[in-house]
Amino acid sequence: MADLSVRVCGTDFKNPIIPASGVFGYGREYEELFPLEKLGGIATKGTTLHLRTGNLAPRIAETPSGMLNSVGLQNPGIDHFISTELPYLLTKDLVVLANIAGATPEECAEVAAKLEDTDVHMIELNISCPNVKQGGAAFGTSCEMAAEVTRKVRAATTKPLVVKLSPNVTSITDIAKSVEAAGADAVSLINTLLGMRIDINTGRPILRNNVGGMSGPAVFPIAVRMVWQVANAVNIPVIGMGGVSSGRDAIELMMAGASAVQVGAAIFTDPYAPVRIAEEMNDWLDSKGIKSVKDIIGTVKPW
Amino acid sequence: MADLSVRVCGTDFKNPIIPASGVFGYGREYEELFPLEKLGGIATKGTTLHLRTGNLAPRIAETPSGMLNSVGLQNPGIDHFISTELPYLLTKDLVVLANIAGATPEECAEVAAKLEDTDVHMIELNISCPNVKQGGAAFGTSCEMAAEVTRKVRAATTKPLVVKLSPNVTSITDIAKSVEAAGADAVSLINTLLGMRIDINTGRPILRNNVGGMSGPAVFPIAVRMVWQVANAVNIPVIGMGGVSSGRDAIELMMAGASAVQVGAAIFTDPYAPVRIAEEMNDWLDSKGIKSVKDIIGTVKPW
Amino acid sequence: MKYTQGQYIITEKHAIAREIYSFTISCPEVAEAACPGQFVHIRAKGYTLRRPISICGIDKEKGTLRIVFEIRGEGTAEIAKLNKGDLIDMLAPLGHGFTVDSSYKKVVLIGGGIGTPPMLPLAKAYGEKAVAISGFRNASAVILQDDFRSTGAETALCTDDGSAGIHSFVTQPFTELAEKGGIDAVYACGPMPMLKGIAAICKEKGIFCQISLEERMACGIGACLGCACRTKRNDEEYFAHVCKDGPVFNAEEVLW
Amino acid sequence: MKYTQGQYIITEKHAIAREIYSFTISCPEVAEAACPGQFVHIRAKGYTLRRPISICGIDKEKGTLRIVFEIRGEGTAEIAKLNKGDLIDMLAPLGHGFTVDSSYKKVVLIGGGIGTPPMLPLAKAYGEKAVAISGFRNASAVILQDDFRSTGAETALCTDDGSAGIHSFVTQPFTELAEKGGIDAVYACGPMPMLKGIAAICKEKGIFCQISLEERMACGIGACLGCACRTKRNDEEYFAHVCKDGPVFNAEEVLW
Ligand SMILES: Cc1cc2nc3c(=O)[nH]c(=O)nc-3n(C[C@H](O)[C@H](O)[C@H](O)COP(=O)(O)OP(=O)(O)OC[C@H]3O[C@@H](n4cnc5c(N)ncnc54)[C@H](O)[C@@H]3O)c2cc1C
Ligand SMILES: Cc1cc2nc3c(=O)[nH]c(=O)nc-3n(C[C@H](O)[C@H](O)[C@H](O)COP(=O)(O)OP(=O)(O)OC[C@H]3O[C@@H](n4cnc5c(N)ncnc54)[C@H](O)[C@@H]3O)c2cc1C
Ligand SMILES: Cc1cc2nc3c(=O)[nH]c(=O)nc-3n(C[C@H](O)[C@H](O)[C@H](O)COP(=O)(O)O)c2cc1C
Ligand SMILES: Cc1cc2nc3c(=O)[nH]c(=O)nc-3n(C[C@H](O)[C@H](O)[C@H](O)COP(=O)(O)O)c2cc1C
Ligand code: FES
Ligand code: FES
Repeated sequence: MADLSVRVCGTDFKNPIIPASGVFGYGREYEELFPLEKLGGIATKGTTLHLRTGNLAPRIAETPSGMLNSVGLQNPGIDHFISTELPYLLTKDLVVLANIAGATPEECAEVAAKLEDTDVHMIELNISCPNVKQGGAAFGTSCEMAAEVTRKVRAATTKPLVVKLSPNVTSITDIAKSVEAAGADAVSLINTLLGMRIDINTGRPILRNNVGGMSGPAVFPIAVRMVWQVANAVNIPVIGMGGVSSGRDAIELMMAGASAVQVGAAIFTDPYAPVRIAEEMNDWLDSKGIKSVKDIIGTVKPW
Repeated sequence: MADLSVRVCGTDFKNPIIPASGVFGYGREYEELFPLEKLGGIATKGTTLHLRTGNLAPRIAETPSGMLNSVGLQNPGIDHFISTELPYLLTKDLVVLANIAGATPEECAEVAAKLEDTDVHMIELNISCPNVKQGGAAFGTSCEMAAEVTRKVRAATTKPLVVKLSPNVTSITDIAKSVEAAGADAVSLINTLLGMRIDINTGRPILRNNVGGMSGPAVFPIAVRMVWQVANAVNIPVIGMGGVSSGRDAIELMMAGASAVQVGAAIFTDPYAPVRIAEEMNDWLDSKGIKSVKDIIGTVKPW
Repeated sequence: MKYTQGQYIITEKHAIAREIYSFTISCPEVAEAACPGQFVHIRAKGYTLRRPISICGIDKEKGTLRIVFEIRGEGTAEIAKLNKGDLIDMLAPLGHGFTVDSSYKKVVLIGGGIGTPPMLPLAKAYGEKAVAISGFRNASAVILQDDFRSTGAETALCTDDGSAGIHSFVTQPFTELAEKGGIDAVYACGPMPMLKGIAAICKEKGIFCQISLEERMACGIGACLGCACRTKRNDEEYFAHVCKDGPVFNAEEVLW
Repeated sequence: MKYTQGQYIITEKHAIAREIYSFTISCPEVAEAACPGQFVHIRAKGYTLRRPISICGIDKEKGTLRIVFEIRGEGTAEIAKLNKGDLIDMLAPLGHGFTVDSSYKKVVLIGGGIGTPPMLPLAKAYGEKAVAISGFRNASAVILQDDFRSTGAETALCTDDGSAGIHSFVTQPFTELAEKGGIDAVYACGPMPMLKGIAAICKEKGIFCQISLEERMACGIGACLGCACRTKRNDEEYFAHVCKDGPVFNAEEVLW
């Protein structure tokens, strides 16, 4: 048995595997299948100040080795999360990352402030959502907006603050450096890539929202590249994700520089994916005689 | 038999299918398998002013539903292209798009100027390559650089000028509008997405160049989205590509707004892909009773 | 157990119409937990998303489930390649099924096309109290009529082109039945226009009506919020999820 | 015809060692065109890139090719699932093979591990004029020794751990042979360090040496420039391509 524990921003994870925000709800549905304690942590569904009903259906489309979603941040609002979901999750032995979002920097800060008096372990700030004040461009697509929202949320919370980056940018390292300078304790990446599918028989986009976020194994090479670039550009930890579906993928992302790994779409193919991935990581480390998974973080030797 | 012909920048293509630059060399190798006349056109291997030996191997890696390449623009130089490859291609009944690249705007213009006295049909300017003068950032990642290189090449040629866009940007529509304003007659997209794979057994990136360009079916939804966005943002034709591997994919990209379709990585899986795709398009159009493929261009009805 | 995921042996495979297959699957715990109207979420090799397919038969004694599905695209084509003896990967049983009430005296089951299979477990539950109306494009698409008859249910068959049974949509025989009165509940599954039509008739006549909806799904268990469906609960709009709150909804809840 | 792509029937499949399979494939035109040292490019279901595998046997009369390959990753695992009677999708025959010269009196064929298969057609061509030296990790990895013997070639077997044949690398028996002299040509395929070692000995002794190289490939026919290999031609550096200019190169051309 290899030591799978990792430490990110002073928080201990028993293993580096965390279901990604949005695919796992608040954990209840998957608890039917396995005890949540098997996970290192959980990134909860993106939560906003008030309840959001999200986009119209269809919200899901399949793509080669991947999928699109346009859920549109449907969630019951932060108060419901704090009163009903969080207490339940906190009874489990795992790290809870509260994924939060908002339409303005102020809203994001307000959501974070509400979490201040809870025992949630970390805040994961999703900056891939549209900034209503700036004409709807996603916060995560400019260094200024990304820094501003990070600063506002930073001021509102003493919790470890993970800023989750969008891959739909020219230079993800610039964005990462901006949020680092603005006070982020860690970054997580990648969120989904904007994509589209059309039903050629109807001539209509498959998603009612026309476009949606692509994730799944298809995006894995982009995640590896971005994690590697960002890990080399900042001095804060990186939580990696994007297309991870096996223990080997998780190892690869950690070699690229990730201190922990989130698992998203793979859960839809195999609901046990997060548990299986942690086991596969252990098997691989054992087969190589590597004592601790910490020993592989960022070890890739570029040519 | 549906009418598969299309017209782009005043040039007639007997069908909309064009092997993408870099996957098809200058056509000779695939001519062993089928007559080049079956193609609408051919986008030749990216050619620079002087011979380039490209990157060290390995240059190829497999990814879920896709691949990475880091060929690094290996090519024999424009003079060899003009003396040896182009005359051969011009004996075939298809449209020749000379894909060109360079390390500076001036080099690109010089390459274009050399083609001015030839009978090549179109120039496809690849702006995904590094601009040596601007510290190595790709031309295609800033509106200013993209416009500058387009302007310089525009001034050097009277041929129809297609500018090939990089998807590794925050806003591909901004880049498209810049190159349109700078004199491009059409845009083609998408080039490859920057990705990386690591061999976890050696701890080394699989590609000797560390990172490479991702293409193949995995990127198709990104191509559809970008083609749709760009077709709605500019008034010049769009040539679409990225992950097309079936007639249905080609139809989808044309509905999204493409006037013609290039086929890249799919050729490695099935060397007859371009021919098969044209046939499948014909079958689909026939089954729907659509007389001409021109009737589907840009017809997607967004919600 | 609410639901579970596993690999189960296919004990029977039959092609019952053009591109329509019937699988019998040995999965005792799933069969034990399953109710009419629930579905199974099937993994298709090479695809990221599972495919939802209704349960068409539940044999708790033999520990088997039956599903009937049509090849509609690449995923169902891949699943159709599985053979007797092969393992099928299912997450099941999922969703909220039909309300079966033994006090009902007369119920009508209406299936349109590939929406017919989920009606069969209801026919088995209600037996002679049920009238099963099935509609298909044409004679060659007709499925499950013998199965319905063997439950003791009365059957009525419609085809769009009259090539088998009555030349009409299912709404015509249903309207006639509804006129006669005495129906305690109507259960329906099929294309949206059909469901809307039936719901409208039931609303007018004040008959309790449950319908089974379809939506594109990812998780299948209510976690991803992918399969939204606009409904009304206590007069407030409520974004329900087809996989968890449905696939069966009371027709009056649905905002079409 | 230089090369073609098609689906061909597998007429024989054998597991010849742990995770190593031998396929015989009926493909008359390909067999007719094939030469020792060439390879076939095989499509693996679900994968974008084909897998290059050397030709291990050419029977022009029966119109068959033989290939022998090891499961090294997901693609070869997928190909290994094919059975006798199934179709295999190949682009073949590809590449530049070995120079076979009937005037040679004595040649040495050196195969290391899964580099052994391409030596077999050479053994068939040279018969008793050939000495086939094969090296493997251990006894359980040994393949093709009976096949080599049946060509009339003299054989020598080495294993890294001495569990079969000589306890040594292939370079040891080869060095002994080379010392004796009289070798017209050496052909080798196997791991890079082995090839380098052999090339160095041949260079020292002035023996003509051809080696078969591996590189990651996309097109397999020289169009994509994916499989670059640094070589020297007329004293100038030349970026050759393993799929077209190789896989067989004159050892002295290769810039290691
Ligand atoms: C609760 C439920 C029960 C169902 N029961 C049956 C049944 O008993 N028999 C049967 O033949 N079919 C049934 N369907 C429809 C069946 O799920 C689709 O035909 C199937 O998913 C199509 O997959 P594909 O790969 O063939 O098509 P593709 O078009 O290649 O699928 C692409 C994606 O779209 C999804 N999709 C496409 N059409 C539908 C659809 N109509 N509903 C939901 N998702 C869709 C697929 O699941 C997949 O994610 C049911 C659907 C639902 C939601
Ligand atoms: C000219 C030539 C002849 C060969 N002949 C044989 C043979 O006769 N028998 C045999 O067992 N093997 C042979 N190989 C090696 C064989 O091609 C690889 O083992 C195989 O491609 C690995 O694929 P995979 O899917 O199992 O591995 P993966 O690692 O999953 O493959 C990922 C990608 O890397 C490529 N790749 C991985 N290893 C190699 C390699 N060593 N060479 C080239 N590409 C590689 C794959 O083709 C694929 O594109 C030959 C290679 C070449 C270039
Ligand atoms: C259905 C779905 C819903 C998602 N919702 C959120 C969300 O609410 N907040 C967020 O930060 N990311 C969300 N994501 C993005 C994932 O957390 C993750 O960043 C992305 O899917 C890439 O990982 P993957 O390839 O493993 O899925 C969602 C993804 C999916 C598929
Ligand atoms: C091996 C390889 C080499 C390429 N070389 C070039 C090139 O020289 N110039 C260029 O503009 N694009 C080049 N491309 C990009 C393709 O032309 C195309 O834009 C991209 O691969 C997306 O299409 P696909 O998904 O169909 O492959 C290359 C792609 C591959 C796979
Ligand atoms: S499919 Fe995930 S909530 Fe219904
Ligand atoms: S693999 Fe394409 S040139 Fe060799």
